[in-house]
Amino acid sequence: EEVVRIGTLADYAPFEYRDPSGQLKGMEIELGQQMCQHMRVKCQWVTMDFDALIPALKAHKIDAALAQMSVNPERLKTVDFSRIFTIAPVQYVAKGLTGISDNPASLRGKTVGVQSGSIHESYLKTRLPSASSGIEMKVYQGLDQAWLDLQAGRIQAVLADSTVGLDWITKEGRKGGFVLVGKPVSDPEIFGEGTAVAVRKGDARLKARFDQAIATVLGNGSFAAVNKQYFPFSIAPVAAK
Amino acid sequence: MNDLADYANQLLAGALVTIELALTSLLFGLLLGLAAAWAKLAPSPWLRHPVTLLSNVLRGIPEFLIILIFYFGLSNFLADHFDGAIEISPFFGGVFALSIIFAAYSSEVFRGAFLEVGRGQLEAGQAYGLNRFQLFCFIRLPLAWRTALPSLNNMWQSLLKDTSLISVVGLEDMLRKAQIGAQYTKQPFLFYAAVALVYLLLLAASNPLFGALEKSANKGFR
Amino acid sequence: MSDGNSREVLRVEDLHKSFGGIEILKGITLAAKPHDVISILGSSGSGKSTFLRCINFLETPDCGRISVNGEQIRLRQDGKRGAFVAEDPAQIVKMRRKLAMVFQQFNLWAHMTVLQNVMFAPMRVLKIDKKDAELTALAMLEKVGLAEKRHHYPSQLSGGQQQRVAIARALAMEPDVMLFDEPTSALDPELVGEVLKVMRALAEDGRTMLVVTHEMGFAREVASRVVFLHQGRVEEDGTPDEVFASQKSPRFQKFLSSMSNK
Amino acid sequence: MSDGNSREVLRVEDLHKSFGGIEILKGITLAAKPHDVISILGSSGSGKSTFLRCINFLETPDCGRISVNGEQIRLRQDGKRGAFVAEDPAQIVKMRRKLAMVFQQFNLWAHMTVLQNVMFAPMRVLKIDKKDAELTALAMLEKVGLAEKRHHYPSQLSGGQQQRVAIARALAMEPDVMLFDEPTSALDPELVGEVLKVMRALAEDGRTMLVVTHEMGFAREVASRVVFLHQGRVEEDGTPDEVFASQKSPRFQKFLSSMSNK
Amino acid sequence: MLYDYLGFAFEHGQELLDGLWITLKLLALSSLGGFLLALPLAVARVSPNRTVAALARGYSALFRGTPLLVQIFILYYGFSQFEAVRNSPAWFVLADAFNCALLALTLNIAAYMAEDLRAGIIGVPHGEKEAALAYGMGRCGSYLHIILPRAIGIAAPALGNEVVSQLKASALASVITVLEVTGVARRFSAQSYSTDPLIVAGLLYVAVTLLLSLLARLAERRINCHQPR
Ligand SMILES: Nc1ncnc2c1ncn2[C@@H]1O[C@H](COP(=O)(O)OP(=O)(O)OP(=O)(O)O)[C@@H](O)[C@H]1O
Ligand SMILES: Nc1ncnc2c1ncn2[C@@H]1O[C@H](COP(=O)(O)OP(=O)(O)OP(=O)(O)O)[C@@H](O)[C@H]1O
Ligand SMILES: [Mg+2]
Ligand SMILES: [Mg+2]
Repeated sequence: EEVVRIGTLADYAPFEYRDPSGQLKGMEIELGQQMCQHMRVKCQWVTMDFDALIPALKAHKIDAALAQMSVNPERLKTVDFSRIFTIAPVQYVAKGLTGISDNPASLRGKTVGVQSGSIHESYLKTRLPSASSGIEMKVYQGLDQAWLDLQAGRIQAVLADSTVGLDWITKEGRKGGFVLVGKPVSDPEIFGEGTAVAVRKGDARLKARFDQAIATVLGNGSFAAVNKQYFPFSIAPVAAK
Repeated sequence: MNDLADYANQLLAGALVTIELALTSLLFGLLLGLAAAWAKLAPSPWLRHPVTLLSNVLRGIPEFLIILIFYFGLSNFLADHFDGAIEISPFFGGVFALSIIFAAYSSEVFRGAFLEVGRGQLEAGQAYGLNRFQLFCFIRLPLAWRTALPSLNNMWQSLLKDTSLISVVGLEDMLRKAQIGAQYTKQPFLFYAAVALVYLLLLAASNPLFGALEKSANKGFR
Repeated sequence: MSDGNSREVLRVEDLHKSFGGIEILKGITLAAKPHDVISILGSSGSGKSTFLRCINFLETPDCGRISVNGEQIRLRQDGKRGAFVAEDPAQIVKMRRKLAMVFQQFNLWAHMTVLQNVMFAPMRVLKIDKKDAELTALAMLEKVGLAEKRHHYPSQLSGGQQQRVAIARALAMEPDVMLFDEPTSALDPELVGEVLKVMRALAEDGRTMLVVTHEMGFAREVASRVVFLHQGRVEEDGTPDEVFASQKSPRFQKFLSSMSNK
Repeated sequence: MSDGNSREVLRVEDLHKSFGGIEILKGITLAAKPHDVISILGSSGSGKSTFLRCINFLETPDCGRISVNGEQIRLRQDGKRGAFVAEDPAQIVKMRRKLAMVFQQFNLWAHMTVLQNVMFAPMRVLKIDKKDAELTALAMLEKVGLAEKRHHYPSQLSGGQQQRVAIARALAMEPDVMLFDEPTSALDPELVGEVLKVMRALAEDGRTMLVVTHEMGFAREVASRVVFLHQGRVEEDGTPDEVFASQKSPRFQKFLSSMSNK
Repeated sequence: MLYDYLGFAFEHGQELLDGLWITLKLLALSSLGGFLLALPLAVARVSPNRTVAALARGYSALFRGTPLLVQIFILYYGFSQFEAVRNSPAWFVLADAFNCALLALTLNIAAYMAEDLRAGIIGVPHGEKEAALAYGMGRCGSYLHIILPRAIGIAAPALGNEVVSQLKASALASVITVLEVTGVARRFSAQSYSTDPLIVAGLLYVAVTLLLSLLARLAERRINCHQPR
């Protein structure tokens, strides 16, 4: 039986994480498992840092990477991507009942945290520069730290994927009264195409098989079923509807 | 607190990886560092300058880059030249990188300690016909060991913590396990405090060992 | 070069050495046969220690030739800088095994006990069995009266005791040539007598000794030859009787006269 | 206790000291007045250096009393372990400023040049102006014949030169009491003469000196008193004439006899 | 390839230079502060007074024994969880990320340097310490003028090591939003999805390290000019 080694992360709940017994779990792991069944291959999951995924692909340490990796021109220079697998809505997280919503006016004079280099940072920078909007932006290495500062009151809101935001709220933020505020922010131009499975440059065969498998899980309803377990909203790519 | 108890086994497994990695790297790092220090003090400029430059460059590159370079660079190299028949495990790659980093730093410590060894003691060794190797093993090293030990303890403490850098290539050490648990449970303080405590315990356990080593190295000195 | 000198144990020719541009040894020539006890006199800073240290290459001479047992040490100039280095370091190591030295500052190995200090070189360099080395070492320590201090470290010894360990260490090597740099400076008169006795016995045994000393008694009574160094040159050289009687050099006269009116 | 002894510069009473359970000093009593030059004789390992080092508390005595200029150093027992420590460390520091010591191993500060070695303590401890300290230092170096080596580091000096720097360093402190531990061991006869001359001048100047030495000439001619230590006890004590003439102790007889038949 | 790096360096030169400036500020201030703190710590470490020695030992065990990341984290995020701290004067320091990073780095390097210096103090020949005492210098004076100057000379290479590794340790400041070189590079790297900025940052580190090594060697040679070569 053919083996496909899929690189992923161990610390990106709820997409992929280790439960207390050390088992890999998460939405992408579950769906990935199903896709492997459709491709009739044995999946071998390899966890590492996000930084190491592309080098590992190049060094033949893994054959594919499934880790909420967004498609963009820069990465396309070094790897190939399957068709789009997920698209997550983007939303503000803040304390409820403080009047903060997706309306930029409600954030005037407040500080918003974003993850360094993320699409959310680009969004604030280009669409709501602090000079005109009066919104201060604070950039974090990881969202974990942004949550801590949100709790400490150094910042008043965080702009992030609703998926990750919801995960934090369920586990920790709810106690402090934090919620997803307002409607998802929509800006296709900046928030881009979505995430996909990366394969080695030129590995057309594997790419085709993943395309096929993604189409299958999206089409036969298993994506939606798994999605429902994790989120109250859909993160399926729009085109697949 | 429950979150932490749930992840206890995971953390324990991580601690084992940490200890194994650190001890193996310590062994190779010490040997390499000694050799490098010896080269740095060699009379031949052809040996001295390249080794000095290399160790300075290695000290300059951020550690996680060194690990990426060695792990993937070496893999690529082997894959290109040996058909990928030789697979480097993350453990081996990690030990390799950590040893080299340890050596780059410890060679400076040893160099300083060697320079401080009384000239008279070395000359007595020379005058009695010890060859370079004997002089090094029996006179220079035991005398230098005394002043090198506290700084080596420093580096051992850094090494034990630096093992966490290996997680970049997927080896899950203690700190990494803690990050995983923290990310999942959103309880970073709990997890970080716990690993900090474990590190502290591990190192507190190694401190008396260094104390005993120092004591024996200082025998005969006032 | 070895034909006529086959019986020469040590031969030094035209030895020069400078430190930081100042010439300390200005061409010293000296030859020694078995049974020779050569006493080297000279005022402080005249280059006596430097001379001994050049003989076993602890300092590399600027120029000159040194042969031990008829075998000349090959030197070569190191690049344009002019410092001489050994052509073959192994040759120097081999040569040093035939020489033993007692340093002016003793230079005992601080991390070894007295016994270890004495048995170390015979064991490691001469590859003598550990048991035998220990026996010899103990005998030598007995000779200098320190057997019961054998498990002390050098830092726990008095000055004179350290000096005696250094002497025992040299004796244990049973070398062809012994270089002594003021071997009795820290000893009381009683012990000086003991040590001189030991040295006399060694000379009878056929060993060659070069002894830097300020003890005129030694120079007069034990030495077979006396050399007076002054400002890096040999000013007097001959048997004690000759040298002390004639006192050709005015410097040597002054050197000696100060003693009598002390 | 100070009434009758008001003119005593240094007083040591019943001094005991052991190392590792072995008693090295077994109750030594000694008093010194201005102009006194006390020569301490004794065989190697008899405890001479230990005695000097106890006087300025480089070793803390097991018991005994020490007073300098009539002021007694207060000691107290440290817990049950029994080692004595100073009650008031500042008192010891103050006392040490009145003593200067020439160590048997010189103990020059390796990171300072010769000049810095000599002017350092006067400048930092006695708070003498830098210019003045330098002038005094140069004068002292001149006295021991080392002015032109003032910018050398100790490691670049010969043994005798190091010893002379150590002497100059002690002289520059102009202390009440000078402790000399074999101050001429590394010197040639000519320099020994010079140094003795300097010491004689100091004594005339009213300073007190304790001199450990193996030079019988010095003991006979310069010392105002001779003390013979043997196995931690004072075996002879008196003016040189008395001591050398009577030779009460058989040990002292033996000690001296070895000299003559050397 | 090289062209890519150069292009990046030119394009974002200003930001990189700003980052480098912050890195150097962190490095210089923390190394200097740490060194000054390490001197008394090292002396305390060899003190005959057991309580003092134990306190100093505890300090180095604590700061060397826990990851710097955790120290920074606790200092910046940990204390801010408590209302009381946020209302105390300490908040002036703790509120600002740069100050927090500087404080953590300083406390941390001091623990390491204290150990290096202790090795130096042990290495000073006993006779030279005695000579200082015998000439009437108090404990303070002999440490200040004889023992510490010698100890610094002996420990110089090890101290150099600490400064070099501090350069890279300062990268952890990016975790608490301080935009030093690594912070800047990571940000660009995440934006452009390329590793070029990280490599450029690495090259910057190497360059600074080589410069530091050179300076350290020169300083060492100057301090140890008494050593026979
Ligand atoms: N490394 C050095 N650098 C500079 N000068 C030196 C060095 N070593 C020795 N000298 C000088 O060389 C001269 C001779 O030194 P040497 O040790 O040979 O004298 P010595 O005859 O043994 O004197 P002593 O009887 O005092 O031991 C001295 O003036 C000394 O200052
Ligand atoms: N730290 C120590 N530990 C153990 N024994 C010691 C220590 N220091 C000195 N001794 C012993 O104490 C005795 C006296 O030593 P001291 O240095 O006082 O002798 P000394 O009379 O000065 O001899 P010398 O003329 O050889 O210098 C010696 O037998 C020595 O071995
Ligand atoms: Mg000499
Ligand atoms: Mg003595």
